Amino acid sequence: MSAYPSNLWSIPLLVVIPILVAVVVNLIYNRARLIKVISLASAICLALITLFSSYGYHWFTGQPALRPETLTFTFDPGLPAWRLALEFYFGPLQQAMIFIMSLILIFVVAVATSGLTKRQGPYMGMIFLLYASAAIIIMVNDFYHLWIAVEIGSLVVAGVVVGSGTSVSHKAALKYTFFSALSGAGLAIALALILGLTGYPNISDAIMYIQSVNLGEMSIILYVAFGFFVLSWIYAGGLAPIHPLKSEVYGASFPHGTAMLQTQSKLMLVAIGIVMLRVFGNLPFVREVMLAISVITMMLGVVMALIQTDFRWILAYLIVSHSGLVTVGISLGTTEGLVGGIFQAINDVIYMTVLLLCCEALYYFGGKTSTRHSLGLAKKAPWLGVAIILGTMAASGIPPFNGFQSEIILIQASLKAGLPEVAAVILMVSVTTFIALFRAIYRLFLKPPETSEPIVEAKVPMVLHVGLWVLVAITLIIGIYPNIVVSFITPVAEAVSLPWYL
Amino acid sequence: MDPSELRGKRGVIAVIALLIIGVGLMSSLERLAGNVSPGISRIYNILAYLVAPNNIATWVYDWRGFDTLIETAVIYVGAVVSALAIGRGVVQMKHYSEEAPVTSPPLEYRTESLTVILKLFGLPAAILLLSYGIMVVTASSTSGGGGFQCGVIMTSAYLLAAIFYGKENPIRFGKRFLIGIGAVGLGGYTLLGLPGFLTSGYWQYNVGADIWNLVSPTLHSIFGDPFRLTLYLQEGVFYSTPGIIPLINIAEAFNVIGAIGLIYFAFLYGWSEQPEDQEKGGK
Amino acid sequence: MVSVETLFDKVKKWISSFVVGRGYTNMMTGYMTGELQSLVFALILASFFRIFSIPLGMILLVAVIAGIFYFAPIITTLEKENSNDLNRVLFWVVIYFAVIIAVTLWGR
Amino acid sequence: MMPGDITPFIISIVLGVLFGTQLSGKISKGTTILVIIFSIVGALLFGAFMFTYSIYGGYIMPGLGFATPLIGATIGILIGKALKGE
Repeated sequence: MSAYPSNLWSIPLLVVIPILVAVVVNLIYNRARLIKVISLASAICLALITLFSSYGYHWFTGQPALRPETLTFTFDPGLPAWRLALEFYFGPLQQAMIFIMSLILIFVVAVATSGLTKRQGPYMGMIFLLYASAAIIIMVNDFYHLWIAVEIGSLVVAGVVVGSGTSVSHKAALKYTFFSALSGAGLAIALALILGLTGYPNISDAIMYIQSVNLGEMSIILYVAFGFFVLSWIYAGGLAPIHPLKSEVYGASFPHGTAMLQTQSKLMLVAIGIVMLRVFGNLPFVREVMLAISVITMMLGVVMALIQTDFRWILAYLIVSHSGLVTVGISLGTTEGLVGGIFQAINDVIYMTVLLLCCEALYYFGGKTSTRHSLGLAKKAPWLGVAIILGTMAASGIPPFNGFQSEIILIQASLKAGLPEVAAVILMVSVTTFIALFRAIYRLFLKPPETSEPIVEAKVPMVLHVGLWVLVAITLIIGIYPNIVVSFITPVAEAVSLPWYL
Repeated sequence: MDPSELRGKRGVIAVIALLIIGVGLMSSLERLAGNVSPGISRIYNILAYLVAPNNIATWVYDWRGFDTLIETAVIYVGAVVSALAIGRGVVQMKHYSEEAPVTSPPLEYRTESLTVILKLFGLPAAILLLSYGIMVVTASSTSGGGGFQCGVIMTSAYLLAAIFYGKENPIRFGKRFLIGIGAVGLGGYTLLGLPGFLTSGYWQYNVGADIWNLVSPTLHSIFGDPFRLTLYLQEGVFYSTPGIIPLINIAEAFNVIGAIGLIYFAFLYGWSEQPEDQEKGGK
Repeated sequence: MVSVETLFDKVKKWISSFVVGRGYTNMMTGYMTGELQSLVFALILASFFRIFSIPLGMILLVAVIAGIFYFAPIITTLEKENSNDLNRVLFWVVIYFAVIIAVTLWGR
Repeated sequence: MMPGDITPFIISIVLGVLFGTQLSGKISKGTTILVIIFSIVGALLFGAFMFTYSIYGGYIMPGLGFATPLIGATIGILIGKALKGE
C-alpha cells in the first residue's frame, strides 16, 4: 500500500456534513436557538476535521481502479490506473484552503445567527451549501463533480442573495442565475468534449491520456473545451466581463453573506484555475488568455470601485478586483506565480472578511453605508474605526499585514516571468485599493457629521467583535510569518507549475 | 437599456462574434465525429450485470452515486431558492430593515370553462398517474425508470389535478408535507452512504451488491436480499441484487417530489407567512 | 484629419466634464483618479501586446493614445459599459468568448 | 420466486398508502372500480420484459408482462385515502 489511502475518512464528512446541516436547518426553519446551536457546532466540527485530517484520496462508491497493463483491479491510489470511481483529493493545499474557509464559516454563522431575525433556516442552509460546493471544487479530481459543483455553487449564490430579501437582491440574483445557464452549459460542453476525446472523467487520467497519445488534429477540440472552461471560470469567479453582475451580487447580499460568497468564489477561482493549468497548460495562448482576463478584471474592478458612492458597493468592486489579483498569479503558471496567487487568495479572503464584518457593524448604526453622508463614527465606535483602518492597510498591501506578503510574491513572480507591465498593474491596484477604501472611511468614520440627524446607537454583538479581532490578528500573524501558509502551498505549486515561454 | 441597442453597430459586432464561436465549435465537433473514445465506459458495461439488469441505474446510482447525490442537491437547492424568492424565509437584520418581505398571491383559477367530462376524468387520471409514478420507482433497478422520473410523474399528476380542479385540488400536497418529503429524500439519500462508509471506508459503497467483497456477509444479505433477483442471461443464471440502489431511488423520488412540488405549490397557491407556520415549521 | 476647432472642442469638453462632474467633491476625486488610472491602464494594456510582437505593441500603443483623445473622458464610457444591464453583459461575454476562441484556435 | 419480486410490490403498497393519505375530496365507487380496472390494464401494458420468470416479477411469457407494483400502488392509494377519510 502507498502512503495515501483511497478511502480517507475526512473527505466525505467535509461534503456530507454541510449538506445534512442544510437539510436539517431548513426543516426546523424557525427555531433560531436550535439553528444557532446546530450550525455553530457543525461549523466548528468542520474546522476540526480539516485541522486533524491526514492526507489522501477518497474514491466515492468504493469502485477500484483498473490497471491497464495487467488488467487487474486495485484500491491503491499510488499505482497508475484508470479510476472507475469518482475521486476527491485532500492534500496540504486543500487543508489550508478549507481550513481558512471553515474559520470564516464559523464567524459568518455566529454573526448571522445573532444579527438576523427569525425564519433563518433556509438562509443558513444556503450558507452551508455554499461551503459544500466550494469544498467539493477544492478537493475534486474529476470533471463530473467539478461541473455539478459549479452548477450547485451558482444556484446557491442566488439563494444567499435572494435570502437578503430586498428587491435589489432579487434582481441581482435573477441576473446572475441567467448567466449560470450559459456557463453551466458551457462547462458541460467542455466536459463532453474532453470525455469524448479521452474517454476518462478523472482529471488525472484524462491528462495522462492527453500526454501519452498523439492527438494530432484532434487537439483543436481541446482549444474549444478550453474556451468553454474559461467561460465558467469567469462566471464562477466573477471576472470580466461578468464582473458587473458578480459585484452586484456581492453588494446586494448581507455583508456576512458576502464574506462567504467571496470566499467561495476566490477559492473556486484557484481550484478551477489549477485544473485548467493542469489540463490545458501546455497549449499555446492559454496562459495569455487567462492573464489578459485577470489583468482587465483587476483594473476594471478597482476603477469602478473608485467611482462608487456606497461602502458596500466599493467593497463589492474591490472583491472583484482582487479576484483578478488571485488569477494573475495562477495564470502566470510559474511556481512563484502560483504560490503568490494561491497565497493571495487566502489572504484576500481574510482581510476582505475583516472589512465586510466592519460593514456589517455599520448596520447596527442604522445601516447607512452611503458615502454621501458623513457620519463621524470613529467617535462613537473607536474600535471599529481602528479595525477598518487595519483591514484597509492589509487590503492595500502595507507591511506588516498579510496582503503585503502575497503581493510582493506576485510582483516578483511577474518580474521574473518577464512581464513588468503586470507588476506595474498590481502596484496600481494596491495603491488604488487604498484610495478607494479611504475615501469611504474618511466620510463614514473620520469626518465630523454634517447633518444634525443623530446616528442610531446600537449594541454590536460580541461575536462580531471577536470575529473582527481574531481575523485582524490572523492578518498580522500571516503577515509576519508568511511561511505558516506558504509551506502548505509550495509543494502543490511546484507540482503544477509550468515554465513560462515567450 | 432596451433591446434595440443590439441593433446597429453593436448588433453587427455581436453577430460576427457569434459566427466566430459557431465556426470554432463546429470545426471541433467535426473532428470528434467518429473518434469518440469509449474509455472507461466499456469497463462499466462489462461489470454492470453484476449489480442489476438495468445498466443505467447501475451507472447512475452505483458508479456515479455520489455525483447523483450532488445533482439531487441541485434540485433541492433550486426548490428552496424558488421558495425563498417567492417569499418564504426571507431574513432581515434585527436592527435594520429596508423593505417588507416579498409575498406572492395565489393564481386566479377559472375552472368553470372546463367540461364536465374532463373533471370526471381528472381524478382517476391523477390517481393512476400517482400509481404509475410509484411503479416506475419500484422497478428502477430492473427496467427503465428511477427516482427522477418518478418525481416528475408524480408532480405532473399534482399539476394535472391543479389544472382540473383549481383550489379544490384533490391531491392536497401541503407545504409541510412537501418540505418534509424533500428533506427526507435528500437526507435519506445522503445517509444511505453511511453503511458503506462505516464498514468499508468508502462513502456510498453498495453494501448490498458488494461486488468487490469489502463488507461482511451479514450486512451484504441485510441490504441485498430483499431485492435479490434471478437473471437468465446468455452467460448463464445469476442471482443478482441491486443492493441499495432501489432505496436510493425512492429517496431520490421523494426529493424530486418535494422540490418540484414545492415550486408548483409556490407558484399555484402563493406563499405567505401564516401564524401556524411560524410556530413549528417543517414537518 | 481632425480640424483644430473640433480638437479644441474635445479638450474643452473633456475638461468641463470634470468640472461639472456629479456635483460632489469626493465624487470628483473618485472620477479624476479613475480617469487617470484607466488612462495609464490602457497604455499598459497596449504595451502588453509586445509579448506577441513588438511592432504590434507599438501600433496598438499609438492607436490607444489616439483612442484616448477621441473617447475622453473614458471613465464615463467605462461606467456605461460596466452597467449590470443584461444586454451589455451578454454582449461583452459574446465578444470575449469569440476572442478567446479565435485566439486559441487560429492564433498559432 | 425471489424476494426481489415481492419487495417492490410491498414498497409500492407502502408508498401508495403514504401518498393516498394526501388525497382529499370524495372518491366514488365508480371511480374506485375505474381506477382498479385501468391499473390492471396498465399493469399488462407497462409490464417490463425482464430476465425473470415469475408472475410477481412482472413476466408471464415472452412478450407479455404484468407489473404488480402498479396494482399495488393503486390499492395502496385507495387504502390510504380510506384511512384518512373525508
